[in-house]
Amino acid sequence: MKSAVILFPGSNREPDVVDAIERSTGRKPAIVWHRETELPDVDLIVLPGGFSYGDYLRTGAIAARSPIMNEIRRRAERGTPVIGICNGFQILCEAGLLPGVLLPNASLKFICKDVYLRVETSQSLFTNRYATGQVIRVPVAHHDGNYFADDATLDRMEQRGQIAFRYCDPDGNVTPEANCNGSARNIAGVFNETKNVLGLMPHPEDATDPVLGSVDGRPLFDALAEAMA
Amino acid sequence: MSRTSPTPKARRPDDLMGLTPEEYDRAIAILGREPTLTELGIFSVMWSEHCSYKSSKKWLKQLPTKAPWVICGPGENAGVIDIGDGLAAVFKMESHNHPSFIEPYQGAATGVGGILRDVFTMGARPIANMNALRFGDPSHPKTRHLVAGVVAGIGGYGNCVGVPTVGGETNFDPSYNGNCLVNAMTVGIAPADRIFYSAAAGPGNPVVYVGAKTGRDGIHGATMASAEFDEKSEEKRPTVQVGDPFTEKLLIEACLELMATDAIVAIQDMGAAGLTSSSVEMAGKGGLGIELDLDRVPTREAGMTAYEIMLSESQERMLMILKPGREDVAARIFAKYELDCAVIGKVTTTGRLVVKKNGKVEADMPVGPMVTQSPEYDRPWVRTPARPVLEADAVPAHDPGQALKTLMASPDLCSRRWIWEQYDYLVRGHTVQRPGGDAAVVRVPGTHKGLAITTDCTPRYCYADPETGGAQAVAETWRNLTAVGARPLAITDNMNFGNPERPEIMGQFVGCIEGMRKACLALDYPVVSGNVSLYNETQGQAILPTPTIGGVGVVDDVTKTMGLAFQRPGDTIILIGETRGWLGQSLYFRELCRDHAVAREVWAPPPVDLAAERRNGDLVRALIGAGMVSACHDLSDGGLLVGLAEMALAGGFGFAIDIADAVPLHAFLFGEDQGRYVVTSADADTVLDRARAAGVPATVLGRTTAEPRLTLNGAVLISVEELRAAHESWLPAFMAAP
Amino acid sequence: MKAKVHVTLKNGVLDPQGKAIAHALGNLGFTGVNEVRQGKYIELDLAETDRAKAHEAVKQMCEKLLANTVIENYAIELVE
Amino acid sequence: MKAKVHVTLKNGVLDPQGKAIAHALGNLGFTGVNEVRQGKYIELDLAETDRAKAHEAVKQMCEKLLANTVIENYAIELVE
Ligand SMILES: Nc1ncnc2c1ncn2[C@@H]1O[C@H](COP(=O)(O)OP(=O)(O)O)[C@@H](O)[C@H]1O
Ligand SMILES: [Mg+2]
Repeated sequence: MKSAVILFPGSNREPDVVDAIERSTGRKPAIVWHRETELPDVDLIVLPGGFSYGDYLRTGAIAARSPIMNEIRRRAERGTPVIGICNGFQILCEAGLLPGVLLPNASLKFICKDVYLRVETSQSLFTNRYATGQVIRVPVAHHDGNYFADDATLDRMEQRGQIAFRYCDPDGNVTPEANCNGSARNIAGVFNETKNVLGLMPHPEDATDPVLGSVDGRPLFDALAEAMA
Repeated sequence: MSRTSPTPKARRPDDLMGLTPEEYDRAIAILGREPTLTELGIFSVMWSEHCSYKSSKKWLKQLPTKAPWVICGPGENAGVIDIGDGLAAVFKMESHNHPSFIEPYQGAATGVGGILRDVFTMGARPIANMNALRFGDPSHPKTRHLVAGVVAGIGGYGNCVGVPTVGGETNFDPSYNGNCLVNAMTVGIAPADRIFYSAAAGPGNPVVYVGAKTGRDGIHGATMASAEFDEKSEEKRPTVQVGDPFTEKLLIEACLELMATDAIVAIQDMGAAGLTSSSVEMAGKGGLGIELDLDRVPTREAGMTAYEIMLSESQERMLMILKPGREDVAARIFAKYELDCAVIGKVTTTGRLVVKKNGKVEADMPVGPMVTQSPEYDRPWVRTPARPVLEADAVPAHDPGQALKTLMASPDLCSRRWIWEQYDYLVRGHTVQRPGGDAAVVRVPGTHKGLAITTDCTPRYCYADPETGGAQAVAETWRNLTAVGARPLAITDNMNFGNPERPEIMGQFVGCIEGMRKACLALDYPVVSGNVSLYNETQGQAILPTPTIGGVGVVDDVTKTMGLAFQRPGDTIILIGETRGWLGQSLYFRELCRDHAVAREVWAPPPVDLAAERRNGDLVRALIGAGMVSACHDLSDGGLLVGLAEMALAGGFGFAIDIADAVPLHAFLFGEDQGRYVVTSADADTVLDRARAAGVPATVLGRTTAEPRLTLNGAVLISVEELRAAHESWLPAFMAAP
Repeated sequence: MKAKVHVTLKNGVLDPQGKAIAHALGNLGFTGVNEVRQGKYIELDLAETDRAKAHEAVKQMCEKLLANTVIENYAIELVE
Repeated sequence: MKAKVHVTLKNGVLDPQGKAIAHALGNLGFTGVNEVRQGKYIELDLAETDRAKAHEAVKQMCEKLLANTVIENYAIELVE
């Protein structure tokens, strides 16, 4: 699988996702600076976590206007899988590639901890190595992960199966206590309509190595590796 | 140097900017004339306590700084040690106490920014941050506000630059009511043969400024850090510096990218006293001169004077000396990251710092004498009086279950989760031991090695007996590193004390240094970097002496690092080390015996037997290395029962122990005897054999249990769940209160 | 010319910051605060001297960057 | 009564956000933006109907919570 990780000024979790991709595919992704206007021929585009432009103004806002984003939009429209993790998710929302926005956590505090996620659908090239309803444990680390969209949008997304992950308790119950940041309907990750673009706040890439505590994020990268093999 | 100084007294200006009259006269002697305003400002910051270490230098020299693995000891921006595989660990700790008290968020944030720069200046990529915090009494009206701001600031900066904050420590004591302590530590990794230093070289070489623009931030921050607080401190508020972690992140990447070329001759961050200290230090170390043209310094505000530019403490800036002709390489890299980069001067052979603005010479001063003749004081000091020993029998015995619950929910022993969950302790994907254990462990990228990192100090011990307290702080870091299976290699320190002009405070400093020295020697554990923060005092009320120690060690196989969580039921619980039941200065005594008559006395802290410390630790490390141990925890604050409770909470299992009555039970359970560990093992006989062979006391206490309960001599003390609720709730509840 | 831009959340959009402020004010003993909304206030110092042109430019800046028009409104005010 | 509060950084205090916005505007092709400063704009809906009392209350809120008076200024405006 050939993949590219986009680097924005202030990206900081690119080593994590580079390592995760290498663990699943045996190949290192290309690193592409945000000022580029073209992408190499790749099967997967990754927008990593971090604080692009310090998250100043609005999270992801300034990065979403980077030169490379036009090319990413074109590729996404042509069906290339795109995954945005954390800051990458925020950028995809700001760029209009995914519905909704990410507001400051309800606590207004940064939060770093392991959370449980319920996989809402195995029907996607990102999640087909999970079972629908499966509970996984992965970390979150963000200040602005409070997913918001209006009810009409959320209803439409639910109908179309665009919800990828929800925050839940260890038994898979989607409860207010399990909602670590105040997200609408406990949403942790969403797809675009054609389900080739995924954005999520948690960090599956930080759960791909046994020495780091969990490997529950591994199937996501394995699924991509297999699909693009 | 000219000795024909004019009769200085008559000419002294009213405001000596913090210099004493004698220091001012010395400046005149060095210059051979009166200083200009800019020169006076430069003398004032260079000779401030913060930059010159004038009260502490004499004593710091006593600390051991050498070992075969030390690549660079104190004196550079950070210490450097060899960790094998061609790699070096680069680390240092620094205080940002005064700024954090004035503006906790920005003060703490810029503290993190400053220590990061000290480390990447040396060519290292920062891989971990630590933070050691001391706040006032929880009931003091400012405490909550300071905790909230400091923690948010440390997180806000570290999270954004993408360096994981993997641990630290947090204490509360009324002595910090008017002076909180914020000590930040950074650890980085560099190729051992590619360390960058700050000595200027090559006359004619360009002096290059990179990073953020210069504004009127924090002018005289270094002198502020060297003065006692009083009501007038309020007026100094506009000197608050605002951190820009986004710019720092770009600066890290740009500097590391430039360091990968051969362009850099020397590099130095602009920390306290900004352009002044960076240029003076670079010139001083190289025995050369530097000429600066301030018109070329990128400024954020119009009309800045030479004085302001030289003394600004704007953040996220670096000064470099490049090889001739390499300016373009630097310019290209810094342009990519949209950072300023300007040639602002050159290296000269004159040995003088010459500063020009608008074509006019604003300062022209000999660097050598300014550095070598900087004031150095042998301040009078008195030894802290010896304290009486508190006999266990004189201390009331409380119900152990109740006492444990009270202690585990007390400000100094409760869970710090509320703090560390605001820190990104995982970013970059190498955090093997997260906050909550004895030491953090971070994998060294590209290897199977791990770096173990901890910070420790027990200020109440240091207050009661500075020498014992100093030794204890060093020993505790060594013990914490050992408990995760690491080989302790070296320390950095942050000496936080009150006003050194008071002999009893100076005596605390001297005593702590002596204790640290002995511990470093006994444990083969040199000091490679450090920082001194004095005048932590408000209206005559000094903080407890707080020599914070940051320890670093190596784990050869990161998959084998040890944690404190009970792993399974049925393991044997073994206590390593000798227990005499020392209750003087214990938390049991402080938290549970407040109203007792003996509470009025200052009792001696637990003694530190360095030979036993070493013997016990070497055994524990060997046991972990041999795979004989399933969990390990060192014993410190709170004593044995608290340590066991922490292991139970972390693992979610219970324990059942039986304790014969060697010393009074409450003293055995809560005494804070040093040099001890608890280990669990499936092979107790072998552990005991090895201990016997090593001459180390080892006692079987009992077993881990599936039932999540703590059982002592057949009686249930408390359930794991009840204990967890007590342990986890204090800090969030405290912070949620209005 | 100076432009003052107010960016505010549209009605119905969750405002975690406003909510947190309201809550904190209550905790501090301030009563009678029915609602709090937090927005941004951005001041731009412009080289442009023509009012109409400046307004148009700032409008473009708002549309393209300063506001997320899916959830935010903006208002522009020009001062000499 | 409604209160509109502007919280802005004091003169000379570094504004990383404003700096980044100015930079981004430049990258997007907007020229002639000399400086950008970002502040907060807070709207409070108050039960109080007495102007003087409302002003005093909001002033207290600013001092205690809404503004960090070490580095920020605030301005209060009341509207019926
Ligand atoms: N300010 C802080 N930031 C991050 N972690 C902290 C902080 N304070 C305490 N901790 C973590 O909480 C745990 C307990 O701290 P402490 O009681 O000081 O440990 P020890 O007694 O082993 O030195 C440690 O893992 C420590 O790293
Ligand atoms: Mg410990």
